[in-house]
Amino acid sequence: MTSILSIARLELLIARRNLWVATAILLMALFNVVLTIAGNAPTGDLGASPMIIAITSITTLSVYLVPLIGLLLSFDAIAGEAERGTLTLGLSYPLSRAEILLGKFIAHMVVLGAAIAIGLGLTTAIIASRHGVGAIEWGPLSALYFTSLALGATFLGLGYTISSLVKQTGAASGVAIGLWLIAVVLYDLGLLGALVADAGGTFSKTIFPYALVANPADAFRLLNMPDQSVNMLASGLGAASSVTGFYGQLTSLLLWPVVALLFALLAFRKVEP
Amino acid sequence: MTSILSIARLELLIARRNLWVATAILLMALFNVVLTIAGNAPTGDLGASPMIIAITSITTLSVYLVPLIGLLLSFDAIAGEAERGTLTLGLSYPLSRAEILLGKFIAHMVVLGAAIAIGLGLTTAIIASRHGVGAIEWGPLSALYFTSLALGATFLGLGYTISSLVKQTGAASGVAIGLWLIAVVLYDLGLLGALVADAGGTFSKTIFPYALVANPADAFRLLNMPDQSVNMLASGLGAASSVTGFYGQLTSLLLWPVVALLFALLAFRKVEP
Amino acid sequence: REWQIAPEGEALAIALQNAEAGDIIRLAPGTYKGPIEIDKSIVLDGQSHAHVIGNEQGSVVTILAKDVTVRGLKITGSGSDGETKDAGITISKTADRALVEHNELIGNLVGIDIHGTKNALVQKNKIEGRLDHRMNARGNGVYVWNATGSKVIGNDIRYGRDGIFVNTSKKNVFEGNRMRDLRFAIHYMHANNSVVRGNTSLANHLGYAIMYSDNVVIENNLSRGDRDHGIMLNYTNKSTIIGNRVEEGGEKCVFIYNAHKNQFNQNLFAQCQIGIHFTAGSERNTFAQNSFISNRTQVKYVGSKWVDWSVEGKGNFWSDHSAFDLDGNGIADAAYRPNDIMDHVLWTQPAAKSLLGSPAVQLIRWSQSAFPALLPGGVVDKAPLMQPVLPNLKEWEER
Amino acid sequence: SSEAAVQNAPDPIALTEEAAGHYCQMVILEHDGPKAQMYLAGMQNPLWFSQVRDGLAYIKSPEQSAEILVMYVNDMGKAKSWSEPGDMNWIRADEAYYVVGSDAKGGMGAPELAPFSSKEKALEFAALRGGEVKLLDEISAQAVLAPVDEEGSDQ
Amino acid sequence: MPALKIEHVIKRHGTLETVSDVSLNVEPGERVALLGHNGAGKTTIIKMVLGLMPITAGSIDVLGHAPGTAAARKQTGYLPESVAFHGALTGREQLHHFARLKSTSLKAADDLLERVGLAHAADRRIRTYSKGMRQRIGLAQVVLGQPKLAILDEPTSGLDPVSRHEFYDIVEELANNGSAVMLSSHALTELELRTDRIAILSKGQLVANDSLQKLRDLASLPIKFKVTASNDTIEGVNQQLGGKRVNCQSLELMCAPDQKIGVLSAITALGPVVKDVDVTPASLEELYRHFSNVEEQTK
Amino acid sequence: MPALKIEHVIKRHGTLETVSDVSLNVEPGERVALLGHNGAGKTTIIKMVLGLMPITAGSIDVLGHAPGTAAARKQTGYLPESVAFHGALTGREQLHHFARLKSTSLKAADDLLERVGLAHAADRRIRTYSKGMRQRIGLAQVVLGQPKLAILDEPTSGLDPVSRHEFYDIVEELANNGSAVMLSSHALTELELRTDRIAILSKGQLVANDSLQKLRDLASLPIKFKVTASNDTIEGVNQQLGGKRVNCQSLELMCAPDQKIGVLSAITALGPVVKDVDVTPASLEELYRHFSNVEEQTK
Ligand SMILES: Nc1ncnc2c1ncn2[C@@H]1O[C@H](COP(=O)(O)OP(=O)(O)OP(=O)(O)O)[C@@H](O)[C@H]1O
Ligand SMILES: Nc1ncnc2c1ncn2[C@@H]1O[C@H](COP(=O)(O)OP(=O)(O)OP(=O)(O)O)[C@@H](O)[C@H]1O
Ligand SMILES: [Cu+2]
Ligand SMILES: [Mg+2]
Ligand SMILES: [Mg+2]
Repeated sequence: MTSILSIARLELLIARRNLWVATAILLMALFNVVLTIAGNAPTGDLGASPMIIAITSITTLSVYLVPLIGLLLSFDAIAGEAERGTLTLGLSYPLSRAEILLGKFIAHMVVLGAAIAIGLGLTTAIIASRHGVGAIEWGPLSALYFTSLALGATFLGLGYTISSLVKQTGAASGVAIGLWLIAVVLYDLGLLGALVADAGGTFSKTIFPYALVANPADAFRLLNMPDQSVNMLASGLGAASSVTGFYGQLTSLLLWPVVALLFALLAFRKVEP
Repeated sequence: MTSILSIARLELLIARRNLWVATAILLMALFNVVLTIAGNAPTGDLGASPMIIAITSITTLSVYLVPLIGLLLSFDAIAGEAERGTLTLGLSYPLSRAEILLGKFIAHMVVLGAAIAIGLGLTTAIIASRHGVGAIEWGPLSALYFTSLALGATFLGLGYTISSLVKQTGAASGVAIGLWLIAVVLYDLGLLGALVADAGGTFSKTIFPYALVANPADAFRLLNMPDQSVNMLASGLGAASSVTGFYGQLTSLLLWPVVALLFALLAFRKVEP
Repeated sequence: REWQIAPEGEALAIALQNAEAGDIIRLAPGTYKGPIEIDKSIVLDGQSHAHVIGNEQGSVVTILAKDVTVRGLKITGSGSDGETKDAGITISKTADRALVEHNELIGNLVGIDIHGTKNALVQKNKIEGRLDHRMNARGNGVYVWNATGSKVIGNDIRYGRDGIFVNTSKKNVFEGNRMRDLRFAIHYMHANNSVVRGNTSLANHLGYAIMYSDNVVIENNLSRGDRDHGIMLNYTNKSTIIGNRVEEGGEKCVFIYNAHKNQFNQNLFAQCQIGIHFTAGSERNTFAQNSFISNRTQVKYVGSKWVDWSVEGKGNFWSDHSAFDLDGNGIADAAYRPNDIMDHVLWTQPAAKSLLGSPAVQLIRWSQSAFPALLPGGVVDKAPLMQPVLPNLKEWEER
Repeated sequence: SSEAAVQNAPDPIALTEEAAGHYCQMVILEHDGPKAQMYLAGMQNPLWFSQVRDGLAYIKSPEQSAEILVMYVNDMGKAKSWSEPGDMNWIRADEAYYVVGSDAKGGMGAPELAPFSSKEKALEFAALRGGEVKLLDEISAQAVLAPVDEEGSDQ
Repeated sequence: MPALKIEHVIKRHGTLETVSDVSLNVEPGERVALLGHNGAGKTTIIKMVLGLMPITAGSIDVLGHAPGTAAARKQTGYLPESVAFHGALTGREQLHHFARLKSTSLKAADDLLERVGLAHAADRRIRTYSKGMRQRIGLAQVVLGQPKLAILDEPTSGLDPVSRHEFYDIVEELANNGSAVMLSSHALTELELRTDRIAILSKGQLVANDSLQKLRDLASLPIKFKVTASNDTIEGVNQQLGGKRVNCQSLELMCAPDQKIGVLSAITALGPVVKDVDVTPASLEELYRHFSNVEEQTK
Repeated sequence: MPALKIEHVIKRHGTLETVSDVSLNVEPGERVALLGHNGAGKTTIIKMVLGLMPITAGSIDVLGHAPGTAAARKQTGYLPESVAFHGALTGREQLHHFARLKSTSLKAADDLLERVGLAHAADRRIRTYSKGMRQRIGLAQVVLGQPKLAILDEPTSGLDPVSRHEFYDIVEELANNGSAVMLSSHALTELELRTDRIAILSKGQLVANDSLQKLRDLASLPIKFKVTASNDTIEGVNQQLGGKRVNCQSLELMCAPDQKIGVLSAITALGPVVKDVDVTPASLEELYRHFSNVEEQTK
């Protein structure tokens, strides 16, 4: 345990010196503040509380940003050490590869957690200052926080997997961006295409809801936009959520980090320094 | 000259073995084909030729993709060598740093050029097979090709600059993504915000046209978009329009690669291995 | 009594003078000198081959008596004074229940002037206005002024200024006319409680211009290729626009300025630059089951209020709405918002047009679909239809 | 608008037979009441408005198709009569005094705002026909954009 | 029971066999040096011992455990041939980290920093260290926690002569405390007094494996004498002693190890004519060459 | 005119002075070894000579040019202390590239590959090379194009003993062809015969700079004798010769260099009682320590 924490400590130190921490926090804070302020402008009969509006926007944003930050934090984790030559020694130490991964994972989760927390904290502060403390809804807020962490964890795991498989930083960064594109953009696009082609056939009813929830980014989105009225305004794929339901989404989102880290471990086990 | 070419050769070899070439070509080809086919669906209203429709969508895509590929090819160029430790030796060789940069630049331009050419080639082939060879419009096609190269060259230069300034691959990749975000998205977003805030004041009339064309991504887009509404705008801008019209755009797009490479050279000159 | 008149000398004038109410005057083929006035309730029947030529002064045929029928004449040679509304046929204030049908009115300043008449019926005439003069100096095909209960049916109107210009009239019916190459096909000013039904407007500047009028029913009309707007509502309230078909228009299929409490149902608005342009002071209009197909901008509406364009769970069909209907109830699963924040920026900051197509604009466009918080007010269709409800129109039949 | 705009503002022109109202597309020469003309950046000819109300509605509406250089309105203080608003008695819209809320109707029949160059004449008009005198900036958007629905106006 | 037991180990990369049937033991308290030409397979063997590389055939036993298992690594210290650290960390941070991983006190790490002469630079980023300074961090981390088996791949490369001695002092201390030490090296001279046994690899095969003395005896390489006389007497000296004239003042003699004293007496018997004598036993290098070549010839 | 002229060079990193007023020349055809403890400043000097690092004060002249200029680099060969290559390239590709950069024939590169013993592995990716094999690529590239000045930072680190000799042969060839060679090293023994001059750095200062012989004379360090007798005779031998008993069979004697022969005769005069004698002149290491310490003491 001390070993894992020591690794985490060291990685945090490095992340701080490499300005990763600052970058991640800045990115999240910036976008969250912009969305919160912008989201508080419109008038009319949207019928949702300012908190829910902000959370809905931030959810959509997080679908893009959290995986990106996760991948940026992780793509270098193994490949970088392999290229720098520090991996050989590291692997001879009395820690299992799982422990090494876990150590890095903890450090990166701390960075991610801090960035998300600061972002959401700013959002909460803005809403509280505009609409009073009563307007804060802790339930959806903490749900968003923890699901963001789960989403981030998933992509950290996938990033380690890439880093282990590719073993060259340059190539790893490319693959990571590709994965991001696929998971965040192309996957949904593909589903949409299939829906159109299928035109209400069996795919739409049986496979599609599961395929949708199988993507952690979609599961995350569905989980955090439960409000039907807002959902109607936000996304065309909302209706599918009823099929797999809350537990399906939650299962996907909780299973993914585990699966991703397992992938990472398997890939990392194959790495010869 | 042989030296520069030898560097270019070696970089090409490495790019090929690192799968950068394949990735870049695949990305461009995939997106171009999808856009060309999608854009050829018979909507049939606007009266634009299939080629122009394809070029418009590919331009929009290229604004994202070409800078991204440029940065991905280049962010590792100096930082990677510094980390790997190959830079020390490389810099002791009888080549100026300008020559080293140029060698890498040529290699990366070849990769980029090939990727863009293959992408556009596929587009042309699809259009020719669907609408006959007569439907091909070589003018806009070659304009798109060469301006894409200029855009790519700009971001290669900026990538080298980052790589030289940051000297660590991990950090460089982060900064590169940040730059991409800024140049491709945030800059225009800022302009838009300023326009709205200014509400037709002096900014809109005097600064905005220059600020717009000063961004190579915007200059590229304006140059390749046949959309009349864009050109019509010039009339509303008064004196600034002549500066920001076709020649202004072209100047910006041709000047940027030079400036970016100069930046890169200045930054690279400061690197101590 | 029936009069058979040949085109000789003053025979027509004499007949008109001597006829009594209820007589029928039939004209043999040939040309007759105008202008003529009908001050008895008779039938004047040109049998399709009689040509009355005016002296380029005033109207050619003026109906002064009640219950007159003018049929089958070719009428040319009216005066050109816009002030006095020189017309092919003038149906004057005193000529209630006039029937004007199957005439051919060519090159008159105004074709038929229904001037303060009650219950006139003008049908199946062919009216060709002038091509000389500037558009605004030309006369209208049918001019309806201060008339009540007129019916203008099945006329074929071409050239001139407006096809049918209705001014300060009420309870009229305009049905099944064809209007081509005009400024406005039908122009309504201060005309309440009327019906405009089944007309065809082709290649005019503007199809159906309804201004300063209430309770107009605009039904099953066609506007094809009208240059500016297909239908325009200008200070027009409480009207029903139903089952019309506006297509291949130029600028706007529909332009609404300061008009409210109107109902738009089951219309088709297709292939215009703007489907509906919705401007100042236009409130409480309802839109349901219309089809917006392939307009470059489906709706242009600048406002900070949310306006729901669905009625009792039925909205409109939008050709660019890529939504799904997973529960199969015919209503899309996602709301449709024709305009986004970017449209608003473009409409308020024209310089922003130069950023069209840039990633920033795409980001904003995408954000509006993704972040409800970023939405400005505007039109929302909460129950978009998956299938269009297309109006079924009879095509114009050539006589 | 800025100094530059003031200097560049084109001069007003006389109403012509072709002048068609921007919103209604009708010939406006034929109609009663004060008119408005407006120059937009990058356009040779002015936009015409059949009523001052419509011109102000254009200014106050959030839509803009181009930058507004200047708008002129008839000085009703120099008009022969309400039905003959005059040819060349144009004044800058931002320098006029408007009588808002009088019983005056514009050329097309909607409630009209009567513009004057002299405040006295405006007050005089207001005393006669009702309403109050306002400057351009004081006129609320609602006053020109709100729906006109005169229930009893039709016979 | 040996601390390290390598039995019939073979390593192949594709068709390329880089380690061929090598068997080697290291007992607790023993220091074994692994010699061999570049590419002989030293590093490959070491990586297999550490479990960093799979073994193609044969078996390795590390302190009773399979290589690479947690139990094996827990008691093993390792210095890679090209040791590297994250440049953004300071030496102290890096070593403290290692100490934590090895469950040793941070005090021990600080003491080691002192011992390898890095106390003054401990709080500078490793990025600014000289090559030797980095190597010292590497050395320090091996010793942390008193491993039962220390594997050192070219530990003295980059070290200055003084540090080398200090390094071997540390190794000796380790061995005296019962650790088994296996180190690879190309610096033959320093191994002479500082190791207990020498194993020589050639092209993946083990060609020698014994104590230095035994190897010497086995090879029985000649001893070299260099005799210097004055210009005019060298002729006579040459006639009396035989050997090869090097220049006008000196000549070289060779003899078997057991004739050394006899030859020496003969030289000194010549009296003041002899100005200088250098006696050089077969160097370790000659021994190394001998064994490497034996292998060459048998091939 | 010297090929390399270093005059009063100072290097500071912030407040840290790592090279203090060093002056050093290398003539064409001369081989100068740069010695010094870890962190003494050898690499720093070398990097300044190559223009890879700015000079804080003083001046350096490389073949008549400023360091780092194209003209200077054109005639300079350099081997970094931790040489590295892109792992995705083969040895041949990498060396061909260097040959092109130096405008030398590819044939020369192929010949060099042969000469450094990499012909068999030339078409394998450098990723798979052993440490020594990489070092050999590094050596080969220095020699390419016969540079007028060769700067070698720890060239023999990682090289096996045989390659080391071959390396010094190459250096000798270079020098014979008129190149100036400056190399840094910690392997003192090999410098003995293979360099013309030795410069010793300590804490950034030059504390010695002369030929080995001159340095020896300057330091006049004692010579060591190790005399072995049988168990029972050692007591007597000790009484006759003096010196220090090491164990029950041998004792150690020291004497100044000029008394060497005298002491030797005294030993052999004892006859067959003496079983063995080892004569060790002050090693280069002792010399190195001497000069390094001289510096220490004066500080
Ligand atoms: N960028 C830097 N900032 C601060 N100190 C530095 C920097 N670079 C080198 N040094 C210090 O300068 C001193 C000399 O380093 P140099 O690399 O020249 O030593 P060296 O003689 O080559 O040692 P070695 O034998 O270990 O290679 C060292 O103390 C080192 O830590
Ligand atoms: N992944 C690999 N694929 C193919 N050959 C390899 C691979 N790794 C090592 N080799 C080869 O195995 C042989 C032994 O390498 P090794 O690193 O064990 O040598 P070494 O004895 O440590 O040499 P050095 O003294 O240079 O460090 C070399 O010929 C090397 O090229
Ligand atoms: Cu009108
Ligand atoms: Mg090795
Ligand atoms: Mg060094």
